[in-house]
Amino acid sequence: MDRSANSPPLHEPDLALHVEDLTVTYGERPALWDIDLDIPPGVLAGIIGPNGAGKSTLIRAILDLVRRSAGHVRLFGRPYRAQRLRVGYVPQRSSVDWEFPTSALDVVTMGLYGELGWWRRPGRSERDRALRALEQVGLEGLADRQISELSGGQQQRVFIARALVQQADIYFLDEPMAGVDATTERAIIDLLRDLRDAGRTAIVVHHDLQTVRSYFDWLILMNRRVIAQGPVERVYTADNLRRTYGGQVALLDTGHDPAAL
Amino acid sequence: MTDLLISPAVAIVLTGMLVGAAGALLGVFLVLRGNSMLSDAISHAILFGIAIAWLLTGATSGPVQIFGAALSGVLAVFLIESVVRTRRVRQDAAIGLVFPALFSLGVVLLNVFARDVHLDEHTVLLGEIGFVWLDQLTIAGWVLPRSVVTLAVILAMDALFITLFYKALKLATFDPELARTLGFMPTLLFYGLLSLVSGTAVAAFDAVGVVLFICFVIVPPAAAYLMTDRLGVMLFLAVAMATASAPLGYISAMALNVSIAGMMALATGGFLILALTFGPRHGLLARRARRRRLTDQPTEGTSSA
Amino acid sequence: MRTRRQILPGLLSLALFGMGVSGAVSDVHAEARAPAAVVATTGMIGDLARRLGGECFAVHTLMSPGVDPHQYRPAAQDIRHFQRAELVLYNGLGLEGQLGSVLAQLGKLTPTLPVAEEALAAAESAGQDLAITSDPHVWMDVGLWQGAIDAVAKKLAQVRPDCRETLTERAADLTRRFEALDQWIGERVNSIPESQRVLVTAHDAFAYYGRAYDIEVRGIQGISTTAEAGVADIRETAAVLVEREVPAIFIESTINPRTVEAVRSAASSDGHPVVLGGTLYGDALGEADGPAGDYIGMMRTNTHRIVEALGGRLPDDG
Amino acid sequence: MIPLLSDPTLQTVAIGTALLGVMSGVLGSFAVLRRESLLGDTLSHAALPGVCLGFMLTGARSLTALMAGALVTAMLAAFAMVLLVRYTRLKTDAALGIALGLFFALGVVLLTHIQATGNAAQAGLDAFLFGQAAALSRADLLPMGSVGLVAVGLVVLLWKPLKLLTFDPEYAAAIGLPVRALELLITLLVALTVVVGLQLVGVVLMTAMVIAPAAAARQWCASLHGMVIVAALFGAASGVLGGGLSALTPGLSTGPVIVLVASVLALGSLFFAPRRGLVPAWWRQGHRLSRTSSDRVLETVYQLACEHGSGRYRVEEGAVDAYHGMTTAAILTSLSDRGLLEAVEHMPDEGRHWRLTNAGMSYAATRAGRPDEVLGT
Repeated sequence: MDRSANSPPLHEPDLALHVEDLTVTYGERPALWDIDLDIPPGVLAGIIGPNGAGKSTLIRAILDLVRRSAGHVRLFGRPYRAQRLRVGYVPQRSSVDWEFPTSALDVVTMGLYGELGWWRRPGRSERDRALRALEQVGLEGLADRQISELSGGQQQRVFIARALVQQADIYFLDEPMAGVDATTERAIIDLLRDLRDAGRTAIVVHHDLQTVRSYFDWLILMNRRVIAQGPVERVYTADNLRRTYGGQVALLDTGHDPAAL
Repeated sequence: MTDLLISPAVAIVLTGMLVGAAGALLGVFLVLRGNSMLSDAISHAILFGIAIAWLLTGATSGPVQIFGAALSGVLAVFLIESVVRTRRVRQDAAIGLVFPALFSLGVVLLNVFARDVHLDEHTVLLGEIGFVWLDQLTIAGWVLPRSVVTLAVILAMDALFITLFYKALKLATFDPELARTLGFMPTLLFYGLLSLVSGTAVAAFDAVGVVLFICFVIVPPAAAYLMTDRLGVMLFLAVAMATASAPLGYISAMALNVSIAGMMALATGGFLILALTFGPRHGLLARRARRRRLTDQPTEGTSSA
Repeated sequence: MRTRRQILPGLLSLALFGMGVSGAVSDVHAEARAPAAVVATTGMIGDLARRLGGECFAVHTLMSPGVDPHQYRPAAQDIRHFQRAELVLYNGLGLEGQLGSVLAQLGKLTPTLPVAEEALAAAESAGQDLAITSDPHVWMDVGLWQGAIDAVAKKLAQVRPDCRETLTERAADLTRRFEALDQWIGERVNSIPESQRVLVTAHDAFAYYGRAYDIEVRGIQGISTTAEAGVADIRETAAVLVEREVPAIFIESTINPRTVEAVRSAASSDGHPVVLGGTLYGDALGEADGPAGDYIGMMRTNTHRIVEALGGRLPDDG
Repeated sequence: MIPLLSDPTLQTVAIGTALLGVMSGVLGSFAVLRRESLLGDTLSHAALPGVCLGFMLTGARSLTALMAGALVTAMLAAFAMVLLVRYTRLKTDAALGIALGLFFALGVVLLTHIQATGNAAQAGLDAFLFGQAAALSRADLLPMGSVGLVAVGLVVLLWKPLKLLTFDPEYAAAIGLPVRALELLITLLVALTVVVGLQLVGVVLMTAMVIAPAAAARQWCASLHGMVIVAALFGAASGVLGGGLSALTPGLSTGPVIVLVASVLALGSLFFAPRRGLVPAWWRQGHRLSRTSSDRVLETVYQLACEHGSGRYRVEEGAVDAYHGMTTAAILTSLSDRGLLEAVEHMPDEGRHWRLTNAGMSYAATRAGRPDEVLGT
C-alpha cells in the first residue's frame, strides 16, 4: 500500500492495462512469451485459449504473484505496486479452503483489508460497504452463513463481492464461470456488464467458447503468446481460433523451439 | 516447605494453563494452515540445536542452550519450506525428511564429541511440570516459579502478535495470494508465527515436556474447529479448553498417581471427544439430527458443500 | 457464546486452587515428633538414609527398582512427597539431569544435599587423587561412597537434632560395614586372573568400580543411555573379549539387553564363546525383597556375579 | 581386526536393516503418495501405550507381548485418524497430530503408573521405543523376514487395486473397489512395518525410513511400480551403507547414520535425478549453451525485431534467456563485441536490453535468406 508520491513516471496512462514484452518461465520452458497487450478502459475483456495457454499465469504475472523474466506492466500508466487499491482480483474458487471458520460477510470485508492497512480493524462503515457489495451480488440474506454451507455459485459470488467492495477501477477474474449453475452465470455476467457500463474495466479468463461473442466486447486469444487481441467482432474469427487452439504454437518463426529439448 | 508465594499445586496448574493458552493460541493458525505436524518436527529438531550450542559454547544448560534450541526449531522450519519450494516434495514429506535428519545429526554429533559428557534433552530441558515449582526466582521481592514467569512473558508476546496481526493472519491463512495482492506479506507473517511457535515450544519443553506441548498446540484448536464457524470464537474456545485441561489433568493425575503432564494432555483429548459428539454443527449427534430432519422433509434441504 | 460446557471447567479450576493451597498449609503444623519426611532420588541414597535415620526419618525413594535415572518421569504423588520433604537427598553430577540443577537451587527453600558430590569432596579433603570427577556413578566405589555417610548423618542431625546420638552411632557402624565390604570386594575381584579381568557392560556405569578394585571396565555406549551404540562399538568390544579371552559379559538391570547380546554373539561367532554373566545393578537397586534390595546387597550381588563369571575364587563365606 | 565384510555383526545389521529398508520403502511409497508420510511418526509414538499395556498384562518383558500391544495401539491410532478425517472437517495433518499426541500421552501415563508400582522387570521399557540398530541379532532376522514377506507379498498381490486407490480413490470407489478396506490394509501394513522396525531402530529412524526412500524414488520414476522398486532399493542401500559406515569408527551410532544416509539419498535425488533433478536442469542449460551458436541468438533478436516491425526494436535479455532456456548474457556480450548488437536502455523495464546495429541487421538478414529486406529503423 505504498502511496509514495514519487512513483515512476506515467507510461501509456490512457490505457487501463498496458503489457509490453512480458515473458514468464516455469522451469526451463517459457509459460508466457513476449506478451504485448493494450486494453482501453471501460471494456469487458475475455481471455481465451487452450489448457496450458498461460491464461491464469498472465493475470498472476500482472498482479506480481509470479516473477517476470522480462517485460513490464502498467495499469493506468503506473506499475501494479502503485495501483494496488484500484485493482480487484477474483482468484479461482478452488484456490482456498472453504472450511475456514468465517462468514460470507467476513470474506467480503477482507477485500477492504488493503485499504485498512496492517493495524486498523474493520469498523461499522466497512461492514456496511461489505453488506452493500453482498446486495449487489444478491447474497445479502446469507451474510452470516458459514462459507462451507454456501453452494459453488454462492461462493463464487462472495468472491466477486469481495472485489466489488474495493470499488476498484479494473477487475481481474480467473474463470469465475467455472462450475457454476446457469442462474449464477447470468447474474455474474450482468454484474460485469453493469461495471463496464459504469466505466470500469473487467478482464475475465474464460473457457466456454459458445458464450464468448455474447459476453465480451474485447477479446484476447492466446496460447503462451498472444495470437490476436481487439474488439470481439474483429478478432473472433475461425482463422484466429484455429491458430490459438491448433496445438503447439511456435514461439518464433525460426521454426524450432530450442527450449523444448 | 517454607513460605512459598504460590503452593506447588498452584504453580503446576498455572504453568499448565499458561502453556495451554500460548500453545492453543498459536495452534489455531497451525491447524488451519495444515501445519500442525510442524510442532512435532520442532520438538525433534531441538536436539540438533542442543548439540550445536554445546559444541560452540560448551554449556550443558542455561539460556544459550535454550536460544540454540529455539534457533534450531526455526532452522527446521526454514529447511522444510525450502524443500517444499523446490515443488518436488509435498510439505508432509518435507517435514518427515528434515526433522529426522536434524535429530540424527544431533545424536551423531553428541555421540562423537560429547561421548563422556552427560548431555541430552533431559540435561538441557527439565521437561517435567511436576518440578516447575522447585525452580524459583525472585522479582521485586516476589518468589515466583521461573517457568510461570517465562511462560507468562511468552504468552503475552504470542497474544500481542495475534491481536496485532489478527486481520493479516486471518487473510494470509485463508487466502495467501489475495493477501499478497493487497500488500500484506504472507511468508513473512508465516515465519513470524513459526518463530513464536519455536520459542514457545522450547519454553514449554523446559516446563512441561514435548508431549503436553504437541497436545496443547493441536487438540484444543481441533476441538474448537469442530464447535464454531467464527475464527474469533475458535481462538477463545481453544484457549479456554486448553487452560481448563490443566486443572482437570492435575486433579486426575493426583487421583491416579500418574504423570501430571500426561493427564493434562489426555484432558484435552476429553474435550475433543466432547466436541466430536456434542459439537453444535459438526458434532456426530448434530450431524445425525440434521440428517434425520432432511429425511423427514426431503424438499427443503440446504446443500452444504 | 459461552456454552454450558465452558463454565464447568472454570468452576473446577477455582475449586482446585482452594484444595491445593489448603493441602500444603495443614502439613506444616504436623506434630514435630512424627518421623521427618526425607526424599531420596535414587535407591542407593534412599537405602543410605534409611540405614542412618532409622525410625527418626520417613524416607521416600523416587526412583523405584529398575527405573533408569535418565528416563525417570515423576508420578503425581512424588510431587507431594517433595512438598512435604524436610530434606531432599539427590545424587548430583548430572545423574538426574536438569532436575539435579533445579534441586541445587531448591537449597534456598528446603535443605538439599548432593550426596555424590559430598562423597567426592570428602575423598578430596582426605587427600585421595580423584581421576574421575564428572561421572555421577560414585556409589560404585564403596570407599568413596563411604565418604558420604558422615555428610548425610550431619545433615539428618540438623533436621532432627534429637536423633543425633543414634545417627552418629549408626554412622560409625555403617562405616565399619562399608569398610569390610570394600575390602571384601577388593579381594574377590583380585582373585580373577589378571588377563581376563575385564568388565564389559551396556553403558559406562562402572568406571569407579573399575578404578577402585583394579578391574578394566568397558561400556558399549557412552554415559547417557539415550546415546546409541554403533556397529563399530559392538565389533570393537567383541574384539577385546576375544583378545583378552574374557569369559563373560554382563546385562544391566535398567538397560535394554540388546546391545550386550549383540556383543556376546559377535564374540562367540568369532570362535571365543562368551557367556552372559547375569544381571548387574548399575543405576538402580534390585527387587526390594531380592538379594540386591539394598546397597550392600547390590554391591555384594554384583561382585559375586562378576567374580564367578570371570573365573575368580569365591570362598564359601561370600 | 576381523575383516569388515565377513564380520557377523555387520552382516546381521546389514541384512536386518536392508529388509526393513525394503519394507519401509515399498509401504512408504504408498504413504508418501497418499500424503500420509508422517503416518510412520504417528504410529511409532502410538506404540508406547501398547508396549506398556503388553507389559502390564503379561507382567514380564516378553517381546511378543510388547510387539502385539504396540501393533494394537498403533492400529487403534491409525483407525482413529482415518475416522477423524472421514467424519469431521479436520484434515490429515491435524488427525495425525491428534493421534500422535493423545496416544503418546496415554503411553507416558501408563509408563509412570508402571514406574510408581515399582515392578523391577520394567527396566528399559520405553527404551523399547529407542531401538538399537547395531544390536540386531540373528534371532530378529527371521520374524522381520517373514513380516516383510507378508507385507510386500500382499502389496504385489493387490497391486492394481492399491495403485488405483493411490491415484484416484473416487474412481476406485466408483468401480466398486472396497476403498475403505484397502485404505485400512495399507495403514495396517505400515503399522506392521513400524512396529517390527521400531524396537530395532527406534521412533525417529522409522519416521525417516518410511519417507526418505520413497521421496527419493519419487524423483527418479514416473511410474508407481518403478518408484516402489527404487524406494525398496534405496531403503536397503541406506540400511547397508549406514550399517557399514557406523562400523568404521566407534561412536557412530548406527540408527542415526542410517537416517543420515537415507536423507542424503533423498537430498541427492532432489538435485541429481535425471528427469526432475535440479542439477540435470542446469546441466541441460549448460549443454544447450555449448550447442547454441551466437548466430542462433542473433537470429532470435532479429526475428523478434521482425515481429515488432522495426530494426531498432529493443529486446530484453530476460526474453532471450527465456526463449533459449538458459542465460545468454555471455553470447550477447560477444555479439556486441563483434559490433552486431548494442546495449541500450529501455525505460521503464529493469532488465538489460539489446538492439541490432546496422551491421548486425544486414548480417542477420543475409543469414535468414532475405538479404535485401532492410527493416525500417
